[in-house]
Amino acid sequence: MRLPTLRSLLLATALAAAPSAHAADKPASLGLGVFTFLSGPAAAYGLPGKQGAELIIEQINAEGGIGGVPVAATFVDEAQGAEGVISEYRRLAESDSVEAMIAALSSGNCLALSPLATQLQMPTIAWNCDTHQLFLKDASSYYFRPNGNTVAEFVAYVVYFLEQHPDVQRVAIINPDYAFGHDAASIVKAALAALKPDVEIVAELFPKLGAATYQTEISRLSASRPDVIFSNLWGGDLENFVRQATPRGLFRQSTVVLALGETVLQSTDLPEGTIVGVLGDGWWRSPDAQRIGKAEAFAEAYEEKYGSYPVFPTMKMANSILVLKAAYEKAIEANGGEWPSQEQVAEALKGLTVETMTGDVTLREDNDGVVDQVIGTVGSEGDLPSIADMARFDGAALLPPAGEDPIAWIETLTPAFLEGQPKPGSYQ
Amino acid sequence: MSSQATSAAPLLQASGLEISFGGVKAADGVNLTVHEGEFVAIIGPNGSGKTTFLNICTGYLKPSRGQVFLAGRDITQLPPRSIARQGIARAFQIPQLFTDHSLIDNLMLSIAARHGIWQALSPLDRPEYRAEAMEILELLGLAAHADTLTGTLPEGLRKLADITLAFALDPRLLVLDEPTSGVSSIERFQIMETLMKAMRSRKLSALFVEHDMDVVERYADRVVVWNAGHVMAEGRPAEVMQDPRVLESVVGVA
Amino acid sequence: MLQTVAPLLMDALANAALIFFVAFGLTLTFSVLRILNVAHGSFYSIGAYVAASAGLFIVGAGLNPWLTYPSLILSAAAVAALFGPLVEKTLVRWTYGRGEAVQILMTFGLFLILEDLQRMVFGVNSLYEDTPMALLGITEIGGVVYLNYQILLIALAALTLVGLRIFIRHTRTGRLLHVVVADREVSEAMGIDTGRMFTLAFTLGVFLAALGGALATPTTGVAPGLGAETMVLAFAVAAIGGLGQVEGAALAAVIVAAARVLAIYFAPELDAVAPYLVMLVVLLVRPYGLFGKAAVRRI
Amino acid sequence: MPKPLIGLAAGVALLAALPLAVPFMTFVVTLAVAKGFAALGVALLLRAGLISLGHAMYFAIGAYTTAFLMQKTGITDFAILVAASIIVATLAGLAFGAFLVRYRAIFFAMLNLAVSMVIYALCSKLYGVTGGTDGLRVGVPTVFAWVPEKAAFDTFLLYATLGLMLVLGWLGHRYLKSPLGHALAAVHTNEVRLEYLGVSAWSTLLTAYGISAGLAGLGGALSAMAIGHVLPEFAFWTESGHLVLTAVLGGVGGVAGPFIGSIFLELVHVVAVGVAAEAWNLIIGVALICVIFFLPRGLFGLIEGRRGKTGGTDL
Amino acid sequence: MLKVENLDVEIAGVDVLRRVSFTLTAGAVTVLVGRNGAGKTTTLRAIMGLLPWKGGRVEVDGTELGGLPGNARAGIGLGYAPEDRRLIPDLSVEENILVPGLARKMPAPELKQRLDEVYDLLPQLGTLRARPAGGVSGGQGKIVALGRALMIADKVLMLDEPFQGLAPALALDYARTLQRCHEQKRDIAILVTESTPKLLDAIASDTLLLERGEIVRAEP
Repeated sequence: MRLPTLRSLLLATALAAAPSAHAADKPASLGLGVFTFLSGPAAAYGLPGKQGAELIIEQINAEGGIGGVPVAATFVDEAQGAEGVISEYRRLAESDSVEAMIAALSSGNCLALSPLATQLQMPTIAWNCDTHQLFLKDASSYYFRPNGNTVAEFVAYVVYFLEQHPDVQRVAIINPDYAFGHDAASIVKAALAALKPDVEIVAELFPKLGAATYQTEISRLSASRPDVIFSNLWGGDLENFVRQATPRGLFRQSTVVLALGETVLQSTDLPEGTIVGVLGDGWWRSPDAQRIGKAEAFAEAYEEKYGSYPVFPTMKMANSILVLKAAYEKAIEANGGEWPSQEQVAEALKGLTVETMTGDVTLREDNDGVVDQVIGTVGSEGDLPSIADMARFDGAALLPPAGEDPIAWIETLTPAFLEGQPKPGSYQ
Repeated sequence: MSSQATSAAPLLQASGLEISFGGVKAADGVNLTVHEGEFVAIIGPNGSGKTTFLNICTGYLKPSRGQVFLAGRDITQLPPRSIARQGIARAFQIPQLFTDHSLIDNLMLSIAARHGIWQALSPLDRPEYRAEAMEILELLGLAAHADTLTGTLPEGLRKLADITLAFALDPRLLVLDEPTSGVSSIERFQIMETLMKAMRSRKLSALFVEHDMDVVERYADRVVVWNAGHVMAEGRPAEVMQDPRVLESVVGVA
Repeated sequence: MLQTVAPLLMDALANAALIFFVAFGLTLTFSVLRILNVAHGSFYSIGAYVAASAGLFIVGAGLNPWLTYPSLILSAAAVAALFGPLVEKTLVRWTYGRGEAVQILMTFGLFLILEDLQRMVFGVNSLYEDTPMALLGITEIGGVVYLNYQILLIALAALTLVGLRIFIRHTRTGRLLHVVVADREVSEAMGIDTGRMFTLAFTLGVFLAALGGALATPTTGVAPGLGAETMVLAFAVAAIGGLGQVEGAALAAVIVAAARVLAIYFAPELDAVAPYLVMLVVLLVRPYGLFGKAAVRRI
Repeated sequence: MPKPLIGLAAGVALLAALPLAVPFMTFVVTLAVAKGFAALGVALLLRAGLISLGHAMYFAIGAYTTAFLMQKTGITDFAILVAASIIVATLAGLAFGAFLVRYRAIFFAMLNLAVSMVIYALCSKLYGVTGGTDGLRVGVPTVFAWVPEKAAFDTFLLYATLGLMLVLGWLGHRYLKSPLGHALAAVHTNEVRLEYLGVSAWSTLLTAYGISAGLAGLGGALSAMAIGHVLPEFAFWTESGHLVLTAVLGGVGGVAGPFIGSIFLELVHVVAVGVAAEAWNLIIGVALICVIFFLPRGLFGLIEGRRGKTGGTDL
Repeated sequence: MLKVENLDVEIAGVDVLRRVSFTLTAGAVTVLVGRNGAGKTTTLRAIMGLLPWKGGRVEVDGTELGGLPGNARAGIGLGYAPEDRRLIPDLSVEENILVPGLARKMPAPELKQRLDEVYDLLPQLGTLRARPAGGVSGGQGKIVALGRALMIADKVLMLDEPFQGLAPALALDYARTLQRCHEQKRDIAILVTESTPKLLDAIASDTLLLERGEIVRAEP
């Protein structure tokens, strides 16, 4: 049982956290509020994130912390709903026990927190929410997303499977019934319409988020005989779907694209040929990760500590904290070695480019991160989770310019767009 | 028209009422009239449809055929609340009280209902309601129990309390369903005596179902004998009680 | 024709079988105890957790995989034996004869407690154990592959319905239960140990919920939050059938399942709302459910 | 000054002063009182013996009305937003109530649940209107000609909420003591007699239902402004369960009960999050069962003592 | 046969019975009279264990009832017909009568024999046996309730207000039936609460007058 750890952490944080009223004073520790799903079906995705935060903070502290200050995290469960998340955010911010936040996992919570970050002048890093709505509505000077955006992510998937299966005619979509699922479906449909107009969408299903059984959906998908099934199901839902669909032959019948498939590589037997990938570049075994040379050690330490290898939410979380670390270091330097104020940290985050464990990330002018997309197919390689036939898509090429309507931007693409894109297997 | 022709106008008039439950006719062409100021008793064997008749007159049931008039106005299809507002108040075989309220609150609610319930911001407990309620309680000898929760009153008193609620509506016709059943023989006449006095003082008409022949003989102006969903005999108590059919089916031969 | 209808029918029945047990338990508890047990869904998820854990143990210990079958039933029985009498005697018994508000709140409190207890005991990660499903293989119907386990579930649900009907109508205990349902006090005066009957009925309800959960594990994962989801679905099914109506629950399970299947096939947007829309429509037309009767008040 | 009034004054003064000492309590207290309005609505119906397992829908309707008006019509005035939310929620309450209040007991509870689940589904489906599962953002309202900063508005919102609590609490108190309020309790104990007194149980209940929906809508509007975001979860059935729980915990015997319950719960929450975040539901569940066992009149009953026997609804 | 000693019962904090004592003997009919609210029904319900006692003891043939659960009364031979009949409406008349036998787990032959005995005593039931109990009239229902009580009344038969709500003719009929029971079952004690004692004059052996929860007069 992991819960006592959480409790002791909370207590430790409460005791250790010192007020940072005078930004110039170096605090005893750098308090960090970390928001993720710790319970409910979404915890299957949120918990690896939390563990990633624990491990990377442990490693940062072992190397002397950030600017000589150890980091102490307070974890908040997003499963309590927006209202609870917001009151926790405010409580942490206004109680002066934290200086920065890593929040949040769910898009709804990110949308709710971003104006709050500005209001409370709290540098906040969205570690996972990918919704393209986030920075469309209003700009926030304290809210940053150094990772994926749904547009880049799902356009990349469409490009990948079109290149791998050029004669695709029938496509089915099964996504969770909430904004993330619907957004992804509209992006996929728009991209298909632009890149391969003769493709027919034969089924479009949106099972309830957290649904336990997908049997009817599987029958329906099976009956509509699609060439490709696209899905951005995730967490417990994805695991459920894979385990129910595999014995019923769905993976033999069609090519299945699981946008968040990397997270279940270790827990389920995904049939070979299934297209999987990570949202962003957070694949710890990618060539770039190996080139940078930190991810593998991190993964081994992670396996040692938690009994399984990291999944991409783990890497996203760790990378987010590394981005924050870089921002603090930049701000300290800019501040002449003095501990920075929260305003200075936010300033440092603007336009920052950081080399994370898996690649480069650049925060562009609207605070959205430009990140490459790594996609491949399920491979077989010993005991380690593996992805073959990889392609790495340039994040900047797949992202609509800041402030532009993403769907309208996708509609401007043409089949010729495919030619300039990396091919499956090109990333080695 | 009954043998006892009265000069008073008919207050309640039921004509040709029919209703059946699962094939059994509980009312089969019933005609019955109550005149202004009259006390009419209904007697009859169990299950002959007496309570059903009261239920039709007060709107709880709708007859499949026939009509009920109150002072010439057709009330057949009206719900109980409209009929109550037209001037028929009812007391029940099983007392129907607001058991979580004190007796006086019960009565004040009844009085408030008469004045119009749509008062959301002025209190129920106001002097004029309280005075009127106490007056009724004193009339029926319940003043000592004014502050008792009606749920905790003993059965006999609850019966009486139920009647006071009907009283407080200041009706033209009071309908009573077995006012003395469940009341011990020791108290029966006492209660009826109080009741009759109160009714006379308010010039009420009454229609009541009763099993106790002594009570009927003493207090009813007219008796209607019920049998298997129709009126078998009707008239002055002393006459009706001599009818051999009535003797056999209702009163019983010792 | 058959090609297209067969999968629809098969999906509807398989779906119905999954919700049948838990809805049936809810309605049974209500019919005897007159209590709407809000914690009923928790017993479903606890049954699922215990069954999945037991299955994982059997597989992990290298025992005969067919042992997972009896373990499904035994898990449900164990949950019922532990929680049924305990909860009935300590909490539920206290609410008899009090208002619905107390009953609903008491069981809502229990629901909150059980949700956290499950999280503490079983953790927050999903549990999967699909050995029983894997043992049975697959069948193709109308061009769609189905699991034989799904077909087994349909048969089990039908068998349970018939079995419980016989129990209620034709056994001594069943008849006495009927009397207890109609009039508690008279039952007591006639010599029926009503306390025992209540415990029995409640435990049977818990068993059915836990069994529903246990039988679902071979095809679905168990994760926190399952109880709350199942609860509303069971509510809807029980209400559509008429609270306390055993056959009603069975028919309602099929109707709700069919509505969801039709939604998924023809109007996916309506999938999540389907059970509630059916419930609203049914209750508007028949306020007390398909098989329910209004209580007529004698005055 | 009678004793209960002194207690009331002390309680409100404490609530007003608390945020001065602990700044983040501004939000906690505002939210607690806002939810108290919704719980009061639920408590009104509980007096009539009706338990609504769907009242969170009116809370959500109020919240969405505020969010929608701000985002789609540009209306930002606090008073207009609050009034509009109350009106929309009340109208919705009257529309659904017209058929819901025909039912009693479990059936009432379940039908409310069903309607609220449909509303919940609509909130997450109607992207154009509700923003889907991402919900809608609520900006900082204006107050007449004043365009406040968020922090200043939060302070204003707290005192406005407390003021509304006093005004509506007083009106609610008058309502419960009035003939119409007593008729509500009378529906619970004897509907047949009420009808035979010439009072329509349906209209009595519908009035109460409309009021309770309006109160929930007000709570939703205030919460939306405090939180700054509205989500479909506001309408989920467990939220409705929590509203009932809040009402019962506080006590439905008087107007103060639901507010006491709500403030108590929020405070326990603040403490529990630091000490035993993972056992939050468990703590509330145990507290609820203890209240049912030992304090049938709720926390309010504890304060109230044994005063006022009649008309008080024990659960 | 049945001995009540100093029975005290309290309902919602109010003393309803105060030191009630009396004895029932086999073959005798005891009538308990009194005003409403005097405690007649309460006495029967307390003996049947449907209400808790505050003090006192009740013995049946030397068996103390105090420690036994309510449902054990029927098992030791107390038959009880409540005032409002309380039949199970959707069971047939015969099924209703059989209920106490089933509860006592009587073997089939004994059930049959006792049922025949009840039909002998109450021939009115013969024609009703297959009718649903919900469909019989009030007067008939009283007879069914009597039959149901007789099914297990090996020692004591207790009838609460049997004439209540019966039209006079039916009441007379019921009184005659009761007399027949009394004559044929001399080995059981009968206790009747009644507000119209004249109907029972013919068979009453003892009359107890209950006032405000106390027995104020007992006359043989």
